[in-house]
Amino acid sequence: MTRVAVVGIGHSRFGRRTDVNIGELAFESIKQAVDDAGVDRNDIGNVVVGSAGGWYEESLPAVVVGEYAGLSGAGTMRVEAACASGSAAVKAAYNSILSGETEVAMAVGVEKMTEVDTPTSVELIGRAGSYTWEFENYGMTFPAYYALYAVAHMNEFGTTQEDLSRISVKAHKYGARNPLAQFQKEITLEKAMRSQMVAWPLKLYDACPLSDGSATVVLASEEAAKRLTDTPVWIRGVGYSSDTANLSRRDSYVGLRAAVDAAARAYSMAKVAPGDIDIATAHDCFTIAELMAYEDLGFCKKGEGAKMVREGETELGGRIPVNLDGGLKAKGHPIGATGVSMAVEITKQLRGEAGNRQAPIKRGLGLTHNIGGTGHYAYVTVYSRD
Amino acid sequence: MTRVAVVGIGHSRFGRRTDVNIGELAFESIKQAVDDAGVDRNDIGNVVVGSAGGWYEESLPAVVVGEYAGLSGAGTMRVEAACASGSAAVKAAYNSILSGETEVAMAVGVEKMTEVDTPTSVELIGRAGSYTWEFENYGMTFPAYYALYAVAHMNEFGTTQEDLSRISVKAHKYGARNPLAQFQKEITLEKAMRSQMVAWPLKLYDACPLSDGSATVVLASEEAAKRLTDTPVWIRGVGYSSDTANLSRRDSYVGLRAAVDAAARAYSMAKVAPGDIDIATAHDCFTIAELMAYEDLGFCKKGEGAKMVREGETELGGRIPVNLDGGLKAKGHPIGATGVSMAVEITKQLRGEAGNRQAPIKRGLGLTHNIGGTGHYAYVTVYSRD
Amino acid sequence: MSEAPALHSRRPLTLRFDIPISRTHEFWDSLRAGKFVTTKCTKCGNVTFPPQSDCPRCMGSEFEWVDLGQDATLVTYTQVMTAPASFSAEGSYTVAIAGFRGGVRALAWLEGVKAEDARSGMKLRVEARSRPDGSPYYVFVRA
Amino acid sequence: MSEAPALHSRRPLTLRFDIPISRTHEFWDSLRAGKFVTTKCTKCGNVTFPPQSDCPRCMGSEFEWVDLGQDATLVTYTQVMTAPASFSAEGSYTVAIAGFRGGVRALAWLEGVKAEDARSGMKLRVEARSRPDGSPYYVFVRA
Ligand SMILES: [Zn+2]
Ligand SMILES: [Zn+2]
Repeated sequence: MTRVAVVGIGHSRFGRRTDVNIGELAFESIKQAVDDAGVDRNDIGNVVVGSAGGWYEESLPAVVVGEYAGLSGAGTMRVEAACASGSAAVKAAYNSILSGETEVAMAVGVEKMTEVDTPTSVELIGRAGSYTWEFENYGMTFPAYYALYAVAHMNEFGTTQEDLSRISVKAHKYGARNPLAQFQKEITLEKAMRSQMVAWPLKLYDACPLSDGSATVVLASEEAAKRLTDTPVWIRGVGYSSDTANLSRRDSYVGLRAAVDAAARAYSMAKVAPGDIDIATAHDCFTIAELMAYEDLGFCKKGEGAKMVREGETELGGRIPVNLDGGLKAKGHPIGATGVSMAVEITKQLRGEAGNRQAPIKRGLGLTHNIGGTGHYAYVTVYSRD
Repeated sequence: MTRVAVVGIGHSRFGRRTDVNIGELAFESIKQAVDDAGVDRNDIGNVVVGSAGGWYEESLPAVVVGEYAGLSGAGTMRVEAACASGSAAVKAAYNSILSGETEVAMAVGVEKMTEVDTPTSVELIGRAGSYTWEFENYGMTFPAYYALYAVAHMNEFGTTQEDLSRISVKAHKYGARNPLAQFQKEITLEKAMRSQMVAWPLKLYDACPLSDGSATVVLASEEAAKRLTDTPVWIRGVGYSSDTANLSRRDSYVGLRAAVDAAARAYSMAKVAPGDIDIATAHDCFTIAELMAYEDLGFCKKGEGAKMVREGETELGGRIPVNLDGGLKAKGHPIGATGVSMAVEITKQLRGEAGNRQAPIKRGLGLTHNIGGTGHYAYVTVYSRD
Repeated sequence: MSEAPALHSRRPLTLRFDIPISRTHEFWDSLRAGKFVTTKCTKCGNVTFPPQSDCPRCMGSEFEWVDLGQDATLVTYTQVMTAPASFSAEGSYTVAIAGFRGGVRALAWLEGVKAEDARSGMKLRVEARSRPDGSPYYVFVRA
Repeated sequence: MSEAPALHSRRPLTLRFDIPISRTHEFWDSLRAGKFVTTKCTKCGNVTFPPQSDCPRCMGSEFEWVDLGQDATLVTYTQVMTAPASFSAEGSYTVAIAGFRGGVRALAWLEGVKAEDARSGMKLRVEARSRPDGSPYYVFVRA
């Protein structure tokens, strides 16, 4: 069976993009990815679009984006795995190559979250759980769901609000080095700690913003990749899992079972261990999510995430740098685009093209950790230079 | 590379299902399909859910359905290809087996369209085109989009309103033989012709209803299929294509280019010709859609669809029987379920389990033709007994 | 940043769902009578909350209603300060996940306790409430 | 059939979108001035309708505005009798796709012509209209 490589990447500026509609926004990253891959659009047999939708006007985004970018006629579909929709798109495109359907496929992640007002966005995200049992009567929000995990983690392991704020400070530190990030300014620990409470004990600076953005990868079979590029980045392990919609049914509130499962599958398929990873992106929709990711990915033991933060182990220069693109917190989190954006960042890092946020690449291995909902979906992917 | 077979099928009753929520509705077909396949749910590595959504309360249906049916922990995602979401789900599940990801995968199609009132459903469907250019100012509806095709076909080929009504009569004739159909009563040509105009020249009886329903298939690799069943039905050809969101940009209005492309790809992959097909389902969201499907699939020449109808060539006993399950018109069209429902019907037919609507199976070949939107998406799949 | 040119849609879309509860309306009926019940699979004995008319463990579809009692133990909690649009009139509210005997858990508002004053392991009681329109819901209160 | 028990949601969701038009607002500005224009790619000459600031043919992002004139020819048409919720006040309306010189087509209401009286090939003219709130749109009328 062939291997599959990332051969082209594209990434729009993330942020409040009131200057573009959904087609224009997707085009920005599609154009870059097509140019980067040096591929003829006619050779792209499958275009998978990751988008959660609801907050913008078009209900068939795959078709709208395809028309705008001159891709009508390709096989296409939209995939949704909540905030992991982008990784689901990458996986579907990857599967279409492995299955022999096409030599070259594209995954586009795109979201426009600012065409409705903020309370409506909060509402749409809050509804994405168990509507009947956790929203209709109780008005859950996304910060509130993650706050349930944060409180449990604090109670069980002594994790503090300051530990969480440090993750926010780290995100902004590297966001300042990413010209495509929504926030490109460093912040102080004090500023994070003093920000407004949104769902106790999580504050505004524990939370990623509402964002617009797009990201695209072009994937190719081994044969096509060798023809198209000298710097392929191979997809070596794909792990994914799911958990219940009702938070009340989860096994525990100190980690995400789906993430642990997905990581185990990805490591096993790639035949690597957590310690082999040179660079990772973790799904930090909230600071607590990044902290739990360290543990769920096996970067440290359960309960020791805060220690990793305090000791700077996930900073540039640390044992396993995480989210050197600013993460969802500073880079922004356009729901459907995030998973593809992670694939773009890891590809840049493994190619050595990450500029002043470049991690040292020793074993040539990168990892993306992309969570949908509050662990409703988990996608973990291992990338490799070789 | 392995082959992939349908090894289990399930199908809920279609109709106005105010007795069940989305999880309960999906469970009906999942349970049947699991039993029919005789598979352990733990062996199902991937569960793909096809659903367009918007008209029911849950925004992460794949997760909600997975929790309800005890499938949490499997890989999962939702796919959307408008009214072809079910076929996109089948294709994604099929790809996940071909790519070696899992031996057994499941595609669930499910939709609940009656939790909002009818004008709101009409609105949601009408918005699924080019929102900005064709809905916001002009209030297009789905019947209206297809009426644009009907008028062009009538003007160019002399197709009549009576020809279209005959297709409706045929749908109801076979719907009466399908205990799971929304409408199980035969109708007269006069009744169809006299029904209320919804988008001139299309009438109520040219249009499929709003429906709730679910359908499920379990797919397996060749090795697993041989272990699980004595009556595998093989997926032999998968073709898919797409077209523009703006109807104003289509090449012509007498056929769907995406359907022609998808059919060509499916036939070529399966190495069969249109005349080899024993039994087909065609996407008759409107009667004109079924008529154009005859032509787009190569069952007759372009412009001769009406002749096929008049001569009964797509009836039971005709040259190529089409929609012996009642089609979308009589069986119902729960958007995301339809493509999977078609796979279920063709499997039943090829197994010889279709009872009083059983088509004679000579070459052992069946075909599904599933359109998303007004030709925005097209999926054509060829199934085979051998 | 000044607002960029936009087409302000004149076609608002309003969605309000009628969610079928035929299979499990006994839960809401019992709640009105002050009882907190859920489903137990008659085939395998699996008790689930929320109630399900089909068993996620054995796929059986026969079940009976069991009373979960009023007593629950606080597992985790938060306080929503920024509410969604449709809860804008509710102010700030504390939300808890609490466990019942037998192990099932539920999520509901925790009335009368600020999140800062809550403690995991705290003894709670589940109580029925109704909205001004008469629709029932349930909350936790300190035992 | 009597209505089955349902949970009637008390949380309506209302969506109204602000759709960015920064890149192509000249279309709407020109329409207000009575002109029907669209984009032409300066690299490959591709003319598209609807207007696009990026070329779907060559992917170039430089374009100029070209006037499509007023004359159009009817291609196909229908009349909406059952309208969506947000058009319930509009009654019945005829919709047409018509082609301009150069080949691009547009979809719009065909004013003053019932679908039964329309004929493909009929000569039309595109005209600007505005809603009571001042927002512009365009219609076809018989030439
Ligand atoms: Zn059971
Ligand atoms: Zn061009």
